[in-house]
Amino acid sequence: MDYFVSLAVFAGIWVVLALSLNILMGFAGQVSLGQAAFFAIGAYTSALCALKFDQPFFVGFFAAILVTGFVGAFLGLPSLRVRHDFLVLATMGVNFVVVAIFKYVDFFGGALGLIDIPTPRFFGVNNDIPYLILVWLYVGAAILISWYISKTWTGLALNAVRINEEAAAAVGISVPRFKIYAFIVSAALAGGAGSLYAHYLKSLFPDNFNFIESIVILSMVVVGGVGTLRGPIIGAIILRALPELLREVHDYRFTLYGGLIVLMMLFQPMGLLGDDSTLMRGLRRLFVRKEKVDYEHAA
Amino acid sequence: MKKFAMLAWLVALAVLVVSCAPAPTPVPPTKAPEPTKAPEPTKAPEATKPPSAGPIKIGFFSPLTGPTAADGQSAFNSAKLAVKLINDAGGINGAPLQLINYDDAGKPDQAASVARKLIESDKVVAAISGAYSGPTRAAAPVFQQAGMVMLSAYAIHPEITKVGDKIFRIGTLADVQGKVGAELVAKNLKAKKVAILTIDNDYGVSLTAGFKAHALKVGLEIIFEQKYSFGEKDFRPIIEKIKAANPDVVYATGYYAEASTLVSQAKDAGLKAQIVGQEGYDSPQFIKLAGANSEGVIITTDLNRDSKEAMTQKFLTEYKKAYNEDADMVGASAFDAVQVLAYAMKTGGTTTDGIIKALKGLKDFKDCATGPFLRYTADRELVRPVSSQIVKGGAFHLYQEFTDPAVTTP
Amino acid sequence: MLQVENLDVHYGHIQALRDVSFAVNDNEGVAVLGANGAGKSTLIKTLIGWNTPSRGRILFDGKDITRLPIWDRAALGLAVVPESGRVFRDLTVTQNLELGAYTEKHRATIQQRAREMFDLFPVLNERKHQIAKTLSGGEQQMLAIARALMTRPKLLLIDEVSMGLMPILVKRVFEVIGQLRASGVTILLVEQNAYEALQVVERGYVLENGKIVLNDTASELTQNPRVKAAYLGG
Amino acid sequence: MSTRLEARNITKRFGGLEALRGVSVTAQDEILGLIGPNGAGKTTLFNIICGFLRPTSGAVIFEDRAIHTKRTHEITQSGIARTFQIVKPFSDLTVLDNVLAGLGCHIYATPRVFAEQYSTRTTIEPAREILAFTDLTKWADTLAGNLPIGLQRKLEIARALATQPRLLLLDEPAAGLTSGEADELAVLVRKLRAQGKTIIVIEHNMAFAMNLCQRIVVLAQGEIIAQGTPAQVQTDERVINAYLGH
Amino acid sequence: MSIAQNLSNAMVLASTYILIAIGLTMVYGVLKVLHVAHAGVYASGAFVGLGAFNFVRPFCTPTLEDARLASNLAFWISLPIAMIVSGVMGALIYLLIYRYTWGKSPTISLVASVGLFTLIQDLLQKPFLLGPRQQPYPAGGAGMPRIETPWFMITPTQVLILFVTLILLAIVYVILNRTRIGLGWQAASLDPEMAAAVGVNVTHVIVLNFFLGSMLAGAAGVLVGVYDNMVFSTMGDVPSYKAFVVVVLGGLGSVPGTIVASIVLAVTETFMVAFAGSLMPRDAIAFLVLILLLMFRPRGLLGRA
Repeated sequence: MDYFVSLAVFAGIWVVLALSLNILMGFAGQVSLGQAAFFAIGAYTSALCALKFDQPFFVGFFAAILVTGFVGAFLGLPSLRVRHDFLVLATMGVNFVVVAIFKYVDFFGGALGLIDIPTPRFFGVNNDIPYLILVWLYVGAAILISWYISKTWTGLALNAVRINEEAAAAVGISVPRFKIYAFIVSAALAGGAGSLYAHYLKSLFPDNFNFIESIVILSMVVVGGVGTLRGPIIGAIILRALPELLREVHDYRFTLYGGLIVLMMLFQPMGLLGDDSTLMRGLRRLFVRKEKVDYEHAA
Repeated sequence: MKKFAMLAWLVALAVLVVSCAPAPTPVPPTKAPEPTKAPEPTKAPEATKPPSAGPIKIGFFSPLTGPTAADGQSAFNSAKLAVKLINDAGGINGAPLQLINYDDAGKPDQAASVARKLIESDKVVAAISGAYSGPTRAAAPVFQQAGMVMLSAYAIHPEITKVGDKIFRIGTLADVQGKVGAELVAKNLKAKKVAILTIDNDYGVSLTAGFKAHALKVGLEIIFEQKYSFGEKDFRPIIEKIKAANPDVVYATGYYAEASTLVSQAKDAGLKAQIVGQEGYDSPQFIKLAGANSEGVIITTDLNRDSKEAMTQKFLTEYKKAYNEDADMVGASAFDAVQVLAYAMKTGGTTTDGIIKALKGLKDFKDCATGPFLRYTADRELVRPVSSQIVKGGAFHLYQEFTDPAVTTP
Repeated sequence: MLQVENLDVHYGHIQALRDVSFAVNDNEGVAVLGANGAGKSTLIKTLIGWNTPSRGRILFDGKDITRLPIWDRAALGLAVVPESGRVFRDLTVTQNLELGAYTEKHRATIQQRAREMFDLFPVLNERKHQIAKTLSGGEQQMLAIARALMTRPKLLLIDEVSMGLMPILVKRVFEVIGQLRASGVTILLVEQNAYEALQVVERGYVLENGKIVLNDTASELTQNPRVKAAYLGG
Repeated sequence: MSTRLEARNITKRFGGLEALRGVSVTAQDEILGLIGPNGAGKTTLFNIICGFLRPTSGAVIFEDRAIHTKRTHEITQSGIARTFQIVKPFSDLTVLDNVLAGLGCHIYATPRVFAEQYSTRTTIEPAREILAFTDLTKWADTLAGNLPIGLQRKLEIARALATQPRLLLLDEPAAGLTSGEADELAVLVRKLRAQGKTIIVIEHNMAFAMNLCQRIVVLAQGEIIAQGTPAQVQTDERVINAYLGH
Repeated sequence: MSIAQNLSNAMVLASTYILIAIGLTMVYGVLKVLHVAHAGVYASGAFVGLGAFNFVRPFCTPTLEDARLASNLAFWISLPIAMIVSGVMGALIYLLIYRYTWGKSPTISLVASVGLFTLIQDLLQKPFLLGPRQQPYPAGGAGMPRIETPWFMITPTQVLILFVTLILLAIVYVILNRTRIGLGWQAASLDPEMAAAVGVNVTHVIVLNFFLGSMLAGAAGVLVGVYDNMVFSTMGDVPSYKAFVVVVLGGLGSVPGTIVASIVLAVTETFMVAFAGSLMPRDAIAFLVLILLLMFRPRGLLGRA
C-alpha cells in the first residue's frame, strides 16, 4: 500500500510539474529546459522554512509558491531577449546555475543537502494517505488553475503570444508582460510541487534537480501532448510509471524507455493525447459525430 | 507509411504489455538461493507456511543504471556473493537468505519508492543500502518508520544514521576518515603544508571537514583549498595553482575515476607533492586507469588487502572467481553489510528488535572483509581500526594501520 | 516543353491554385500575370517542386515531373530565378555561379560558363570575389539570373523579377531578359509588372484568385482592357 | 476635418539602407491611400506608426500625443489598430476567439485579465456584432487558420475593429481577393468611415485604391513623390513613371 | 602559476570542444535540430575506438618488437575505424529518425533525440558492450613527441590531440570550401529550398553532413578517451550540454563561430576554474558566461542578426 502511495505521491508531483511547464510551453509558447530549477527553488524554500525558521508545513508551502513565483519573474527575463533555441539553452543554463548555488552556498545546506525535513501529519492519521490526498488536491488545483487560465483573458492573451507575437501586440497585448506572467504561474506551480516533494522525501540534495529532470519534464509534456490539459497529465503518469513498470525487465528498462520515446516522436509527434493524435482522432470518431465543414465553398 | 506506423505501434504496445505484465512469481534478480527455492506449484499454501521455513528475504537497492552504475554493480555483486557463501554454509540457522535487489538509478525518489516496495511487496525482514548518500538518506526514514533495520553499506553522509535507532552504518564515517587522513599526513608523512581538493558532494565536503578539524590539532598548515565537480576530467588548471603553492601533500577527496585523472595529470604536470586519498580511490579501477601514475599514492580505507584475516582473503578470491575481476572497497562494504546482518539474525533472530540487539552487542567481529569490527557506538556507527594503503607494484598494500581510539572513534 | 494539366494546390485548407492548365512551347516566352496573392508564386513554387500539387500533372519535355525531387528537376534543365533572387548570401559571387552549375560535373565547363556569365554581366565580373550579400538589390537579381543560366537551362522560370527594384534597374533586368529571349532561351515569366513583362514574351496568361482567366498573345493582352484595368487602375 | 495622425519628417535606416527619408504624412478624418511600388517604404511607415519599429528620426503624433516612443500594445490601446499584409490570424483559435482577442484590448492592462473569463455572454454579444458587421458570422466556430485567404483578411479587419480603434491601418487588404470580394471590402471600409473612423490603406491594387480613397499619398524609394486626390495622382507624370514602370 | 601552461592546456581542451561541436553545428546549420544524441555518437566512437584498439593490439605485437610501437600502430588503426563507425551511426540516426521529425516542431526532434541518447547510453552500459565501468584507453601519445619550452610543456597526448584536430579541421575546411559537395552543403545550410532548386540533392548533403559531423564526434570520443585514459558509457553526459553551449556561443550554424567559441569557452573555463572554482562548478560558470553573452548578443558571438 505504502509503495503505491509513494508512487502516487511522486506521480502527482510530476503531474504538477508537467502541467506547470505546459503553461509556459503549451500556453505561452516558451520552451524551457529549466523547469527543475523552479522545482528546486520551491523545495529548498519550503525545507528551509521548516528547518531554519521552524515554520509549519503550510507556511513553507505557500512561501515556496511565493518565492518561486517571484524568482520565476526574474528568471523569465531571458525570454524577452532571446527566442527559440537560444531560450532553450538559456533556461538550461539557469538550471545549472540554480543547482550550483544550492550546492556551493552553505546556507542552503551545500553539498550535504537539507535533511530531517518533517513530513506533516494530518488529522492524527499516522500514515501517508492524508499527504497523498493533499498532493492530489494540489494536482486538482493545478488542473483547475490551468483550466481557469485557459478560460480567462490571460489564457487568450497567452495563446495569442504563442501563435504570433506581432499580431498579439497589435491587439493590445503586452507581449513581455504576459510572458512574465506565464513564467510566474509556471514557476509558482512547480515551486509548490517542490515543497510537496521536499516534505515527502525528507531530504534534499542539489543533484536531485539536475537539468536531466528538466528534460524529463519536457518529455512528459511532449509525449502527452503539448497545449492540452489531459496531455501533460497522462504524459507524466506514463513516463513516471514506465520505469516502475519496466522494473521486471530491469536490465533493459532505460533502453526500452528511450526507445519508446523515440517511437512516440516518430509516430505520434503530436503526443499521445494531442489534439491531432491517432488516439484522440479515434476517440472522437467513436464518440463525436463531427459535422464536415465545407472549406471549398467558403469563399 | 501509415501501415508501418500502425505496425510499429502494435510492436511498441506489445513490448509495453509484456513488460508490464506482472511476472508470475517475483523472481528476484539474484541466483544465489535458487536451489532451495523449490518451484512453488500453488501460491495458497505459502500463507500457511511457518515463516522460518521459507527463505529469509533481505532487501537491497543500488544504482544499476546511470553514472554511478559501476559502484552499484560492485555492491550488488558482492552482496550476492555474501548471500551465496552464507547459504552454502547452511544459511541462517538452516533458513536460506534471499537477496531482493532493485535499481534506484541513483535517484532519491526512486529509492524512497523502492524501499516501500521492498517492505510491502517483498516483505523483507531487513534492508541494506548499496547506494550513494542521496538515495540512502531518502530510503532511511521509510525503513525507520516501518520499524525495519537498514544497514548503509558505503554511503557516508553523517546524517544517515541520525534518522533513527534502526539505521546502522558499515563504512567508516567520512569524519573519521578525514581525521585519519590528517593524522597520516602529519605523523607518518611528517608534512607541514597541505593543499586540499574537495569533490563538491556530501562525500568530499564531509571528508574535508573531518580532515581540517584534525589538521588544526596536529599542526598542519592548509595553504590551498579548492572544490571540483563530480566527474571532473580536467584538473590541469588546479594543478597549475597547486604547483605554485608548493605544498608537501595534496589531500584530494574523490572517487577513483576523478582520482586516476588527477594523479595522471599531476604526474604529467610534474607536481612533486605526495597525493593522499581515501576509500573512494579504493578500487582496482584506480590502478587500472592511472597505471604507473598511481604508484606511491597513499589512501585511507577500510579494506586491507594484505590482511591475514580469513574472510578478507576469502572475499577477494571468491569475488575474483565469481566475477572475473578484482573486488573494490564499495563491494567489500556491501559484502560486510550482508555478513553483519546475517550474524545479527543468527544471534538475535529475524525480528527487528533481535537484530538491533545483536548489532548493539557486536564485539570484535571478524567474519568480514574490512574487519575487524570492534563495536557499534550508541549512534550506530562502527568502531574499528582504519587502514591506510599505498600503491606499490600495481597493487594496494598496507601502509599503516590506525587504531588510536581518539582518532578512529566516530 | 512544359505542360501543366489541371493543377490544384492547397495550403492546409486554403486552395491556392484551381484547375490550372497551360503550356510553354519550345523557344517561347510566356508570362503569367496577376495581382498580389493571385497564385503566381504558388504556381512557380509548384513547378520548381517547393510545393506539391494535390491534383494534376506537370510534364516537362514529355516527362512527368509532378513527383520528381526538386534537385532532379534541375538536372533535367529547369532553372529558376526566384522571387527577390535568393542568392546564397554568405557565399561569393563565383561560388554562387558554381552552385548554379551544380549538376555539371566538369570543372572546366563550369569555369567556361562562369566566364560567359561575366561577359554577359560585366558588373558581376567586377565583384567576382565579393560576398553576395554585399551586392545591391539589382546586382543580386543579375546574379540570380546568371546563376540560373549556368546550367544552360531548357526552361528558365522567373518569379517577380521586378519586385523591390528601382525602376531603372527593372528596365535593365528586362533588357537582359529580352536579350536572353532573343538568344533563344525558353522563358516562363511570372510578373506583376505587366507592361514590362509583355514586352519580352510572346504569350501570356492572367491568373486571378488561383484560376487562369485569360490566355492570349502578348500584344493582345497589352490591349486587353481587363489587364489594363487591373494594372493601370482604369 | 481634424488631424487624427501626423507623421513628422520620419527617417528610418536599416544598416546602410534608407527605407524612409524625411516622410511627413497627415491623416484627417478620411480614407487615406498610401500607394507606391514594392519596396517604397509603405509597410515600414505602418510599422513605425504602430510601434513595431522606432523611427531613426522624426515623430508620430496621434491626437496631439507623441506615440513614436511607445510600444505596440500601448499604441493599440490608445486607439490605433492595424491589419497585416501577410495575414497573421491566431490560426489555432476560432474566428470568434480571434475577435474576442481583439475585444480584450482594453482589459489586458487591467487586473480583470486574471479574473474574468473571456468567453461570456457580455463579451460574445459584441464579438458577434462585429462578426455580423464583417459578414463572418457563418464562420464563427471555424479555426482561423482553415479559412480561405479572403476571409482571413476580413477576419484581420474584424479583429482590429474589436480593439475599438479611431484610426485603422489596413495593409494591402485587397491582395489576393477576387474583384467581387474587393468590392465587398470597399463597401465595408466605407461603412467604417461612415462610423467616424479614420482609415489609412496601403494598396497595390490601384483600381481598388483609386476607387476607395479620398486622398492618396504616393511613396517611392522612401520618399513622397506625390499626393492629392486620386484623379490628381493618376495623372502625375512621376507617379506613372515610378509606379507603372513606363 | 604559469599562464602559458594554462593557455596551452586550454587549447587542447578547445580542440576537443571543436571536434564535438562542429558536427552539431553542421547538423544545426541544415536541420535546425538540437541533436542531443550527438553526445551518444561521441561515446560510441570512444567505445568503438577502444574496442578496435584492444582487438588490433595483440596482432601488432608479434610483428613489432616494441610494445610501444604496437600500441601506437593499434591506435592509428583504431582511430579511423571509430570515425567511420561513428559516421555511419550518425547517418543512420538521420535516416531513421530526423528524416521523419524534420519540419515538425523542433521540440519533437529534441525529445526524440533525448530518447535516443538515453537508449544509446543504456545499451553501452550493458556488459556485452562497454559495461558499467570505466575502461582505460592506453594509447598514450601514439608516437607524438613531447614539446617542452621554458614557459610551457605539451605532453605527447596533447600534441596528438592538437595534431589530429588540425588535420581534421583542414580536411573539413577543404571539403566545405574546395569541393562541390562542400559548396552544396554551404548552400543547403543557407537556403535548403534554393539549394535544391539548383540541383543540390539535399538528402545526400544532409546524410553526408551527419556522416562527417559524427566522424568528428567519434574522433573526439577516441581522443578524449585517450587523453583521460578512460572510456565509459556516460562519457557523453557532459558533452551533451557543453557542446550546445559552444554551438550557441558560436551563433548556431556557423563553423568559424564554433571554433572561436570553443577557444573562448575553454580559455574562460580554464582560468575561471583556477580563480573562481570554489565559487561555482565549471559547468555553471560556462552557462553563466553563455547567459550573460546572450543577454547582450542574443545571437551568439558570430551569429548573424
